[in-house]
Amino acid sequence: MTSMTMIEAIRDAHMVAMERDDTVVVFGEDVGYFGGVFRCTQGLQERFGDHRCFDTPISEAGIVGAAVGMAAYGLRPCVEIQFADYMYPAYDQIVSEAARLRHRSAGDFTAPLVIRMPTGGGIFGGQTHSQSPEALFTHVAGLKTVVVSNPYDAKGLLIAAIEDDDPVIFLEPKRVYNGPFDGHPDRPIVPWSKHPLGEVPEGHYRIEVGTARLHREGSDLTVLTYGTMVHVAEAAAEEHGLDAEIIDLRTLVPLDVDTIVASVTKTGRCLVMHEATLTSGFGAELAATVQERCMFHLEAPIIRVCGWDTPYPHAHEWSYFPGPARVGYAMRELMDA
Amino acid sequence: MTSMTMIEAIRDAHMVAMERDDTVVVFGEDVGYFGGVFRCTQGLQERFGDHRCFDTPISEAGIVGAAVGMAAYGLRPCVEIQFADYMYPAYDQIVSEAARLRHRSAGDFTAPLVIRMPTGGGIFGGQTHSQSPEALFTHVAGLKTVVVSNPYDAKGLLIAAIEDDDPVIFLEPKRVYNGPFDGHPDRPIVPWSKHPLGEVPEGHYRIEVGTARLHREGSDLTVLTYGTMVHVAEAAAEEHGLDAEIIDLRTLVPLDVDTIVASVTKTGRCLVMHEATLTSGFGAELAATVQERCMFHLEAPIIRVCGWDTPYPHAHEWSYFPGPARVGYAMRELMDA
Amino acid sequence: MSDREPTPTPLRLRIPQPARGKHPPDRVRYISAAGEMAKPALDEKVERIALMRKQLVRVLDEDGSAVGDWVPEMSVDEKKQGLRTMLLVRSYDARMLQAHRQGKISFYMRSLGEEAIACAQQAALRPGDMHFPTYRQPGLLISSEYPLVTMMNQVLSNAEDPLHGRQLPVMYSSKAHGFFSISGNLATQYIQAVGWAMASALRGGTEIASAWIGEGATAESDFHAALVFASTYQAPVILNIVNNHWAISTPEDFARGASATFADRGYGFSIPALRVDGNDYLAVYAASQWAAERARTNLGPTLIEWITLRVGAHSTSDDPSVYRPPEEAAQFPLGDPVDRLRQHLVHLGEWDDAQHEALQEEVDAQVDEAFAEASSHGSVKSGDVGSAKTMFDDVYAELPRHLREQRDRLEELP
Amino acid sequence: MSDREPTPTPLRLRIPQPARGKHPPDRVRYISAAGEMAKPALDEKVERIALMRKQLVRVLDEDGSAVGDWVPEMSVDEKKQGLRTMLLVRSYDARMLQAHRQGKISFYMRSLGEEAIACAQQAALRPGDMHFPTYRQPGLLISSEYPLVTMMNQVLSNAEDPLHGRQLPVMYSSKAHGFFSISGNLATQYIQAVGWAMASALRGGTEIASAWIGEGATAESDFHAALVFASTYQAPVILNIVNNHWAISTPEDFARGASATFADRGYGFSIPALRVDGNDYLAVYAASQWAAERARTNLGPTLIEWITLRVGAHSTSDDPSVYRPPEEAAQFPLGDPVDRLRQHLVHLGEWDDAQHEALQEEVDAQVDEAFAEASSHGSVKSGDVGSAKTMFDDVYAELPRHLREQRDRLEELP
Ligand SMILES: Cc1ncc(C[n+]2csc(CCOP(=O)(O)OP(=O)(O)O)c2C)c(N)n1
Ligand SMILES: Cc1ncc(C[n+]2csc(CCOP(=O)(O)OP(=O)(O)O)c2C)c(N)n1
Ligand SMILES: [Mg+2]
Ligand SMILES: [Mg+2]
Repeated sequence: MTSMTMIEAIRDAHMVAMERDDTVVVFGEDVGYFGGVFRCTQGLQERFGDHRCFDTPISEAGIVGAAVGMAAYGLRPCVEIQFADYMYPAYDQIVSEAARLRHRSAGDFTAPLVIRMPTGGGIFGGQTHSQSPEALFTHVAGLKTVVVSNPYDAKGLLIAAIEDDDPVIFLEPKRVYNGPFDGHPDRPIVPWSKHPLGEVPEGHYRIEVGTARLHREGSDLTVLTYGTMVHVAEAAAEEHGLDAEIIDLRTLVPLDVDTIVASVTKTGRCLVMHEATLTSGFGAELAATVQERCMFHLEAPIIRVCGWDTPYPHAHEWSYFPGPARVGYAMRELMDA
Repeated sequence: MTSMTMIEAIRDAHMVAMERDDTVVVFGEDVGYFGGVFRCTQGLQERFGDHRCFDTPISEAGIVGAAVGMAAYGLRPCVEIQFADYMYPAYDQIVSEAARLRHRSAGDFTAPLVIRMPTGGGIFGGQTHSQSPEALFTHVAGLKTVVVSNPYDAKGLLIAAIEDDDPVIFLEPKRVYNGPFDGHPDRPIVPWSKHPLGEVPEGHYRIEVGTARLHREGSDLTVLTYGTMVHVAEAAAEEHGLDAEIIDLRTLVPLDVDTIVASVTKTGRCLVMHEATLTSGFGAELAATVQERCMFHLEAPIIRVCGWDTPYPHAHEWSYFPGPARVGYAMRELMDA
Repeated sequence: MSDREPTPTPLRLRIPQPARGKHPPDRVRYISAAGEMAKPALDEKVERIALMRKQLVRVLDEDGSAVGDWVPEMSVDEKKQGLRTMLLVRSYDARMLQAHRQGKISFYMRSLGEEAIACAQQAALRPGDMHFPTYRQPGLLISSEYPLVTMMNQVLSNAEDPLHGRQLPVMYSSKAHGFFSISGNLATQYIQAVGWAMASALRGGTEIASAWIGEGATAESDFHAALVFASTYQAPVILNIVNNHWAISTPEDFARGASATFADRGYGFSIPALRVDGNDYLAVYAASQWAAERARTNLGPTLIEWITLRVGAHSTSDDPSVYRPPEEAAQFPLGDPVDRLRQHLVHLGEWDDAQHEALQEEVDAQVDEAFAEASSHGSVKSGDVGSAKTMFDDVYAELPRHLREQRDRLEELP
Repeated sequence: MSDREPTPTPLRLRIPQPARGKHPPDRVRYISAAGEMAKPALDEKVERIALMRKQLVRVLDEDGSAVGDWVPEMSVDEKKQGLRTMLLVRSYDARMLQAHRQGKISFYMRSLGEEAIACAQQAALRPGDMHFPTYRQPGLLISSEYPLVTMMNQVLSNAEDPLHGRQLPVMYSSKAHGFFSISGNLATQYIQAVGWAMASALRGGTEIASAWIGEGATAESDFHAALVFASTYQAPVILNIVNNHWAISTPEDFARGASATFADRGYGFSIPALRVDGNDYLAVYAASQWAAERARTNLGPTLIEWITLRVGAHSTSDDPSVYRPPEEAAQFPLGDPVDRLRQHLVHLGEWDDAQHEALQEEVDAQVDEAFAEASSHGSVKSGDVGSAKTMFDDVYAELPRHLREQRDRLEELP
């Protein structure tokens, strides 16, 4: 075990995967020589050469389109989109191609690729460096969607994603790259070295795509969330003295329904949280699923605490971000309902 | 009042809007000389000239990108994407540009444009001529999303959409272009001339964006749906002898919450239907909203009847399509729960 | 500054007009005589190749003799094989169109008049190479001896369809035959082909890729991505543009814009580009071979604009009478690819009418036989479509829980 | 076929390597002497202009005299005005960078070394024309006399920010000053500019559009859409490519690929394209005027590649020491745009050191004064950001119910 930041864990996952399987190739804007604007691919080109890790022109459509072709050839591309906000030019290749190739060719061609992207706000990035577009992937049959919240999971899930035979969207909330941000921007930054989930095993291990993680046990209410919001939920529960059970979903599709149902059946109350805009966000799917499967156990309506239905504003970032105050307030409402 | 197909009603709406306001321009692939592959723009170029209605190169990104620029100049472009399945190359321009322009420029520049697209299956179009991507728009703040189910609404809503100062996504289920399809492909086709909603007023009228329509009154259960499925719901209710209240939402964002809440409060049971894939579909948002606002009135979990989470298959179209049998079965379950 | 030009010109756009009214031969730009265009060295400078932009690689002259630099090394048997393949494609095409008219299939797209391009390029490439086609290159499959019955099963969407009825007719897929799964979304395959070619080179392989696109679809953004990546990495790929002069109802100049040719698009990326008579089997073979050699020797991508005509409707859903002149095909100055290769063989003294008729009969019989077999498995129209449950397979490598539940639900329904 | 080449070559890609090690002057391709390149007629054939592709429009020679065909008609006052504007941009830039270092702002992007391009083009265009800029053309606003204080308020994201703190610093917007709202998504503005120009022409207007893009972002797909539409409809637009030799850490050849220049990209669309010394104020003015004249007289689009250097870091989040040679700016063969225009005025006998120092002081004072005023309204760092409620405005023209509810919720929170 070594203490790592999430950036180091992601870098290490690349190293391990590339070492074990020489069909793994890594590319994207600034990922080669420079090692990525968040340095997640630093050292890969030096170690594996420029035919395994390289820079690309600024064309997200080109990156994903080329990756689909390479995957059809038999490689396992793991590509980076510099910010999730810039994935839209690649959306056609993701939705119409990567997601559909296996099905439309009846397994003749497949697209085992990983598309990594930093997501979420909290770094004063304004509307085009803060988005969380997970719901735009979860609606697309054929994609798996992963969101990580800590170094330990990030490494194990990235290795599993690269080894997966299906296209995996791998979302990395940039606000937790360096520490478990709990939603209090005014407090000193806590590094991963001070957090148990910053302890990362060496070498190869997998966390299976499709499995949630019980982040905190509790009996008052269930919180369904992922990414940065896992830490915010924890802070809110502690600050409001609530015995919340917090589930870090980790994978949104396929969803770990059993873990969800077991928890909500136990607590009878459910809060759903994400940073993405509320309307048609993945929280809607969670709320719909929970009421379908647990309605008769619910003691109150499921509450969603999400980003507002506006672009992510630069100066008002902390009014937009669903921080511990807003979450705690909703937890209280949920308990009082 | 004249009897019109939905195609004729859409054409007529264009005529009326272009006649009243010479800043309205219409373009897209094959829409000029040919009048569109579904003939929705037939006659416009002849009547208004090629500087008001014209063909474009095959570039959805170009169509929407140019439309955003034209709207910024002061025009009101109303563009056609040949099939909704082909909107993905334009998705960046829709999401990052059209939807955000007013907000990011604080109203300095605006994008009053309409993007029309035929949606849905039922014509053996296979996976790339059958999609219903409404949930990919409803998640995007800044867009309004309309889905029409009949000629009367189509004309009034298209005129209102063109006159709207915000970007409107205007979805036209192609299976109801020529008649109110009820989900029985084996039965003779019913034309709009035999249906009251095929009676369309001449000249200018508006149906306000954001207003639902009570399609059928009832007291057993509430059906929330839109587009083709409105007619399927009606058939299912009748075939199963259920007194279903059917709400044709017509606009998904902004949603007519009052009409929904009033109905579900009354019936205590709610069925949500759409043709799009289930997971993260707009039905999830509907179910989440209804349980939030009406939980204590609900006598059973809200059921979603949607397309399966697979691509729309060509040969198995009718196993994919949520037809009256599947809907009726769910209605019965809902009543029995 | 505004005092400099006191009477400003009101601005006006150029809106290209369909060529409906015009005499069709006008529509083909810059026709050279057969043999006129010289064959450049494989590593000729891109500027010099660009200077040939208004020329057309042509081998077969009006009498059917093969002339000039570009005459390919081909045996008579190879040429006869080419003729046979083109006839087979044409016969197949006609049979499928008939099946549509008879209400046996839901949809079809023909390649009538464009047979030479796919057939001759396939003949010039090697097993292991990968094509990324559009819907108008069935010739690639047929000339690599993919079974007609299997193609027909796909078109019929019947229980034997290898794609389980998932795709529209003609959206074939065969990895074994170097034929990438066809997408309904235009142009996506172009950059994928470049990616596949890059993969081959990243691995130090020897296989090359061939990308296909219609001239109309070059307007799509993925065309640009492909050219950028091909140019930057010097990927071993052939970039084919099939200029059949129509994109549904719009004539080729909507996508071409003010430029002289589609081949010109290569220049700004330093990708050598040829214009080739696509109805000349020998020219297609020679140009494809030249481009393939360039790719195989790490000289990078080549762009080829194939001049041809979409003789039929866009698809069975289309009615071209609204937008195109009826006599267009008859007046097309590059003639018919089958007739021209036949004439060449006759000219060589290797072919006569009787042989041709016999071949035609043989080919038609082969198609009929295949269709009899394929039809015996029924069709989407007769409801013989295999199990609907298969729709849940292959969404993922393994069936996830939510799809298992949905499949169970489908089975449980009355 | 496989017998034809018995020993196949293993394929290999070209992966462009950053120029870090190389001597920077190598990186600018094809430098002509000032005055060397002839000025074509406005309606010169695109082929002939393409033949000038390796030439560079340059007016100011090493002594500061203006030579050749392209010498623009400009009064000494206009030139002095140009110098003043560039100094103002540079002073503004330095002040904002300092504000970032002082922790007063969250982010900043400089245009150091690229001032001439935006300033001189703005001077050559007319009120009513519309620019679709990137983040590196503050010179467009400053030379159209947009208030510095307002720009600073935007950068500070304070309560007086006209964009209500919604956008990242430098993402200005001003319709009145012909400056389109900047998007964080690269390249989207390029096709929008073409659309805007089309709109002007559809309405028979007289205003033209000017599109801006960095050389790296030309790889994006919207660049292609813009060229296709501009070519097809012959839209009245100037298509600027600012080749400052870097796209964050990647050198310009990643986007350029194997082609010789970015200007070459115009040729395949029959769009006349020039390469221009972007650090030569007079050359920028002359070339912009030429392109604008073409647009205004319905001769269609013009593409211009501006050769310059990104002297600073990509942004305040970037550390270029990892990927670029430290002495690059000093060795840049086209010099510094401010120095060169100053030298020209000196050469004309219209300027001396004392005047320059006085101007510099005046300009710095103007910036300081503006910053004092802007800072008095606070900043995002001091929390003076206006009301968070404004975030719900302008999502739509009218506040819809769900946003009203969310706004109420925000207010109700403790
Ligand atoms: C992204 C996308 N946009 C639009 C379409 C609809 N469409 C199908 S074929 C076609 C015309 C293509 O013309 P061209 O590329 O010239 O090929 P051809 O049909 O002539 O072989 C169009 C517009 C599509 N399939 N995909
Ligand atoms: C669609 C998109 N992809 C990636 C980025 C991230 N990004 C911002 S600036 C930049 C480099 C742009 O380089 P260039 O176009 O040369 O402009 P320059 O910064 O040199 O002015 C990148 C990759 C982005 N903003 N948008
Ligand atoms: Mg075509
Ligand atoms: Mg640059």
